[in-house]
Amino acid sequence: MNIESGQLLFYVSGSIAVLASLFVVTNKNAVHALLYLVVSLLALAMCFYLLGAPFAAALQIIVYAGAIMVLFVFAVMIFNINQTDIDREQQWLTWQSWVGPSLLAMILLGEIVFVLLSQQNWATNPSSVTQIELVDARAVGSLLFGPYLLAVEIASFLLLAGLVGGYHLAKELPKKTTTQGGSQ
Amino acid sequence: MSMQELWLLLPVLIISAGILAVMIQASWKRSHFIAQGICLVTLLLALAALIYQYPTDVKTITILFEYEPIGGFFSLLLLLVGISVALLQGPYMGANCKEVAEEFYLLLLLSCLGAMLLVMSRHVGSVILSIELMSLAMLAILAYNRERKLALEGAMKYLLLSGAATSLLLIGFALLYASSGQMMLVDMLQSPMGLMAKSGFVLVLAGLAFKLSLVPLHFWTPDVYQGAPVNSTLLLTSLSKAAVFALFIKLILLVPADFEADMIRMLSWMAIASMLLGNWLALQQQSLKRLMAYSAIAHMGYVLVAGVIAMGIDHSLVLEGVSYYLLAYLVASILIFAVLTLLSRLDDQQDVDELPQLQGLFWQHPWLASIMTIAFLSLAGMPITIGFIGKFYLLTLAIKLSAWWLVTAMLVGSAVGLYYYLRVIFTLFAPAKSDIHQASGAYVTKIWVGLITASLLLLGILPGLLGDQLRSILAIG
Amino acid sequence: MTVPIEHGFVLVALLWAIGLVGLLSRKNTLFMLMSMEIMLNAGALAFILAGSLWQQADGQVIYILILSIAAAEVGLGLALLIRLRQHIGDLDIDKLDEMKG
Amino acid sequence: MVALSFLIWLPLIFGVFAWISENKFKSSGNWITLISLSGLLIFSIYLGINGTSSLSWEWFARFNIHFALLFDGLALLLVILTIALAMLAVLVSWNDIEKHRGFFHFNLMFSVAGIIGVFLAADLFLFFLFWEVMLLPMTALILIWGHEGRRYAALKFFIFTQVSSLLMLVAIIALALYHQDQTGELSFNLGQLQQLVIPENMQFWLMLGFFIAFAVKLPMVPFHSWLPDAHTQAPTAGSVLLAGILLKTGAYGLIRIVLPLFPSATMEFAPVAVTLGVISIIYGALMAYSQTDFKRLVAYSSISHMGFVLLALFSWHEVALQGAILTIVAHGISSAALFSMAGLIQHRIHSRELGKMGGMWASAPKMATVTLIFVMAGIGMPGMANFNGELFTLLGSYQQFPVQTIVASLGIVLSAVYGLHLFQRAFQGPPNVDVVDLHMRELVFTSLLVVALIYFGLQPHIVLDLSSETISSLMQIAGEAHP
Repeated sequence: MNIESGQLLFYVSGSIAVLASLFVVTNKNAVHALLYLVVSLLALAMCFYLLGAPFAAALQIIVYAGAIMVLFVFAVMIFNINQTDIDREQQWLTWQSWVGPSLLAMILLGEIVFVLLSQQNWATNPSSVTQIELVDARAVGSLLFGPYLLAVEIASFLLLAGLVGGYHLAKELPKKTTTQGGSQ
Repeated sequence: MSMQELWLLLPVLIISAGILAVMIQASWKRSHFIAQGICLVTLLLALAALIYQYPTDVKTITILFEYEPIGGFFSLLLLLVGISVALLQGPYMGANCKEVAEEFYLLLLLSCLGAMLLVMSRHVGSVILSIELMSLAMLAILAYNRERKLALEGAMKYLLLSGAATSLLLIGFALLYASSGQMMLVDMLQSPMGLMAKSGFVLVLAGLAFKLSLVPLHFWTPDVYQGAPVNSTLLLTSLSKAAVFALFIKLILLVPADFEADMIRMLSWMAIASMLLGNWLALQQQSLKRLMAYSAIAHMGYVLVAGVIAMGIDHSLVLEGVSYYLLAYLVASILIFAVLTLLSRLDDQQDVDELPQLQGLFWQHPWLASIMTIAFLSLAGMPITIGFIGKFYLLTLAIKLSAWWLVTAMLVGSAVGLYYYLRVIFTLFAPAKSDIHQASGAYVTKIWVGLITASLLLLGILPGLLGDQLRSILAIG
Repeated sequence: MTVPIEHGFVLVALLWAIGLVGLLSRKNTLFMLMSMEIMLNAGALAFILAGSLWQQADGQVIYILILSIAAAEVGLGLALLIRLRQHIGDLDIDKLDEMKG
Repeated sequence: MVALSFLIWLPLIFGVFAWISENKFKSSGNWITLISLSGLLIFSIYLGINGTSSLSWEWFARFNIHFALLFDGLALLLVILTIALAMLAVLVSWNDIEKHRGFFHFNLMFSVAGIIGVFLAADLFLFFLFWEVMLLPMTALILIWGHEGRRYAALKFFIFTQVSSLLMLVAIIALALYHQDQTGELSFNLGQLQQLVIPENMQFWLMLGFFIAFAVKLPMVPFHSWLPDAHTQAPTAGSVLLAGILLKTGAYGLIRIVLPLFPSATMEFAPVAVTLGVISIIYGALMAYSQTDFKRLVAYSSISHMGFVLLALFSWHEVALQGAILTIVAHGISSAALFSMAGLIQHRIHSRELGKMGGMWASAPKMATVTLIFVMAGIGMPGMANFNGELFTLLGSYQQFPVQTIVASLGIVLSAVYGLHLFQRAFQGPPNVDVVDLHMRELVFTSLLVVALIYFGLQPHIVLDLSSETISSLMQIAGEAHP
């Protein structure tokens, strides 16, 4: 692979990720925003691949851009967001509501970029340029089910917590309710 | 992973088995009583296992966990909280509650599991997993009553903001990893730190400070506390705070020498701001949950004082002080929320929470009101309660280090705190209003609450019982 | 291929900041949830970057763990959303906000 | 000596007993408290006869804190005063308390236990513990059984004393840590701490921490504002305990801790403290004169009288110190007596306003006579206990601070003015109200008080004998500080 083109590809897909994320945040329509989010995730998957993590890239596409986004899509379908929602959101999206958070984020961003680009960043690894080499699925797998075995178990408990919690919250309320909660 | 390592994980394994047992039970026959029983037996067995194999030195379990005396002590506290919440949930749900019960115990066990694992963590992977396991399970508990809008809302806020905090934690750890090439906390922080690693460390602390609701990352606390069902608030204010603080102090103690001065400055300001702001904002609250939220902010500020001092001097007294203070804080919180829980019902739209609802409680339920009074006095740091001994430890530490700014902030905070704690106590003793508070509770729950109250007083009157042993329990030099 | 690690972290920072802006400025809870996803993703990218810097698989392992965290959070978040939607009728966080700050 | 600790446990146990019993049998609490208090009185005198006794148990080894008690002459004197006034408090509120009587007795006994603890403690940690603990039941007494403004008064009382005592806690810890610096061992023991040589600058700050806590309790003028509220709003029994004993814990703290531990700092600080004392005397007297509320008037007079104690203590003169202790005892009795008269009157006419009294001599001559005697004692008539105290104080402090002492003696003149003013408004003039005169129970305890006031007035040497040891050791310390 040509070194120059690889680097170029990274910047391009990185920019796509940033742009798509910007669209997610500024979009009025939930479905459109979701699509942009998928694009952003895919662009990041590309970055992962270029950084020598093909396994993570694949997972990003399958699990993140695939499974998790499908969840979102289902949710949007359930909510059935209509035109009034979009109109109202439009009202909110005036420039005033953006100034504060954007300014805040800009300051943070400025600080981080300053830190990143200033000198003496890396104490142990002075060469701040990385020579990308492939870390393949086999390496990840043997690590995951070697020293990280317990972490996998905990992750399963974590998903169990998500499952039980999600199930409990989302399932129908018991029928015999006499006073309707929320009252609006 | 050897058998030896598995054996050390026994308490955690017991809880995992308990989780499976509750799941199987719920799929076989739904019963509140059985689920609660399994949950309690699990926690008690875990407690017994922990005490039985209480660690006397540091033992590692794969690269992810370690088993050490201080962590053991914190685990004891966490189990104590878990047992209290499990016991209180029975009366809180009452006999014919619309809400199903089993999931609560499942989630409770899951979040206890997360908390205990967090205390044992020594690796980035285990830290982020267990902290999320604890928070997410707790999140579902916070919104457990799906009919309460405020609860759902508070949980949503917590989810979004704690997601943001988690991302901070992740980026911080990634920066540390990028600069050191190490994932183990000790190696990570003890390799030389560049600017990048330092900012990473600050991000990590910020992520944790959010969970501890330290100023300026405290803003979510009152809403989430107020919205959640009162028994869940108890879990949030005790379990997550204690477990996260265990990690926090572990990280603080690993700060390299050249970074110490900056960290001390930063954390001192956080501590001072938390103590003053927390106490100040608590002044005008009518809702006890909000009051406890602000008071939690303030108390985390007090504990942070010990953390700051821990960096200043390498002294065993610090760890003893932190442990004693946290114990005191947990015990008092458990009792206050226990009383509120016993007066409230999960089925209702709202808990008994506002001050006027508690007016004259002493004349109707002298025991409950006395327990609450004692607990508030302990939070205020009055002698003959455990809270005073905790405060005594911290003051001794701060004076020893001549940290007069911290001492002043502690004094001012305590003075302000005194006012609003006293306001609550006075309300309890005011002439009773006509409406009778319902109170209930199985004998087991009552006995447990009584035991905790007794230990609060006992450890306050005879502080030596624990204080003299703490050094050897924590196995410090 | 060589990518200066700083540039990678600039990307992380950009994504994180965008997510934060979205989280703070949007009123619709669904969008806030998406913003949170972007922030978590930035965290995941950071670990991949660091992993590739050291040529270790650990970064990717952590990535997988983060993936499970994100999945669980989304699951819970959407469940909460469904419940809130039933209570309020729409997802405007301002209508939720009856508690005083 | 184990028996010593009984002085603290027994009131607590009997308090609980009275609480339970009152709930079963109405008004049995009165008898139980009264009898157990008289038992305690005899017990403490019995302990006291055998001379100084002490006790020290290991308590909190990590910080080298001991449960250490010391029972010397001064402590005996104050313990007897405490128990006697607690009995007065029970007698005066025999029928007064309508609700929650059992709990009332429990609180009363609880505060007695706390106060006795303060007088006996020989370990600063223990001292602080009792210092705080005695607040709780006293606050409860004000809060639950007090008059119309009780909530505010209780809050103010609690917060003033608590906040000031936080400073004392800091000073205590700093002192113990300094002991560790010097000797390698933490110590909270008063005796051991007295051996320390503390540098001037540090002595000053530590002294200030203690001084503020005690000055608030005393109370000294800038810190006095809790007192009129608390005394006025408290139930009669509470006022008796507050004025009679609680104020004295501040003076006791100065004698036991501040003076012996920080001799040179107190000597340097003395002009300020003495001036503040004189200001308290004059201010208290003037304020007392302008009051229309019986209890409030007596409350302000307490500020004035405790100013004498402050003046005397910081004069570092043997005679003045004797005067301070005499004043402590005398004022304890006379102010408690006046407050109980206020309570008796309020019980009858349901008001404390002087405007609503007047001419009560006609309907209640016995009450009037007794009150006149108490007022006379309060204004320092020769032959009564207060006279000795004030005389000794003025004589002693004149040697050290002549100007301040001359101003302070104005306070005596003023006290005569407000005292007679009080008596005149309440008992003379055209009859305003008809009141029932003192009946048997009231007559018994008021005449006992009269006897006590006259007895101590004629026989001050009993008090002086008991406190001589303390005073001579203080004078010895003073001599060493300024050889």
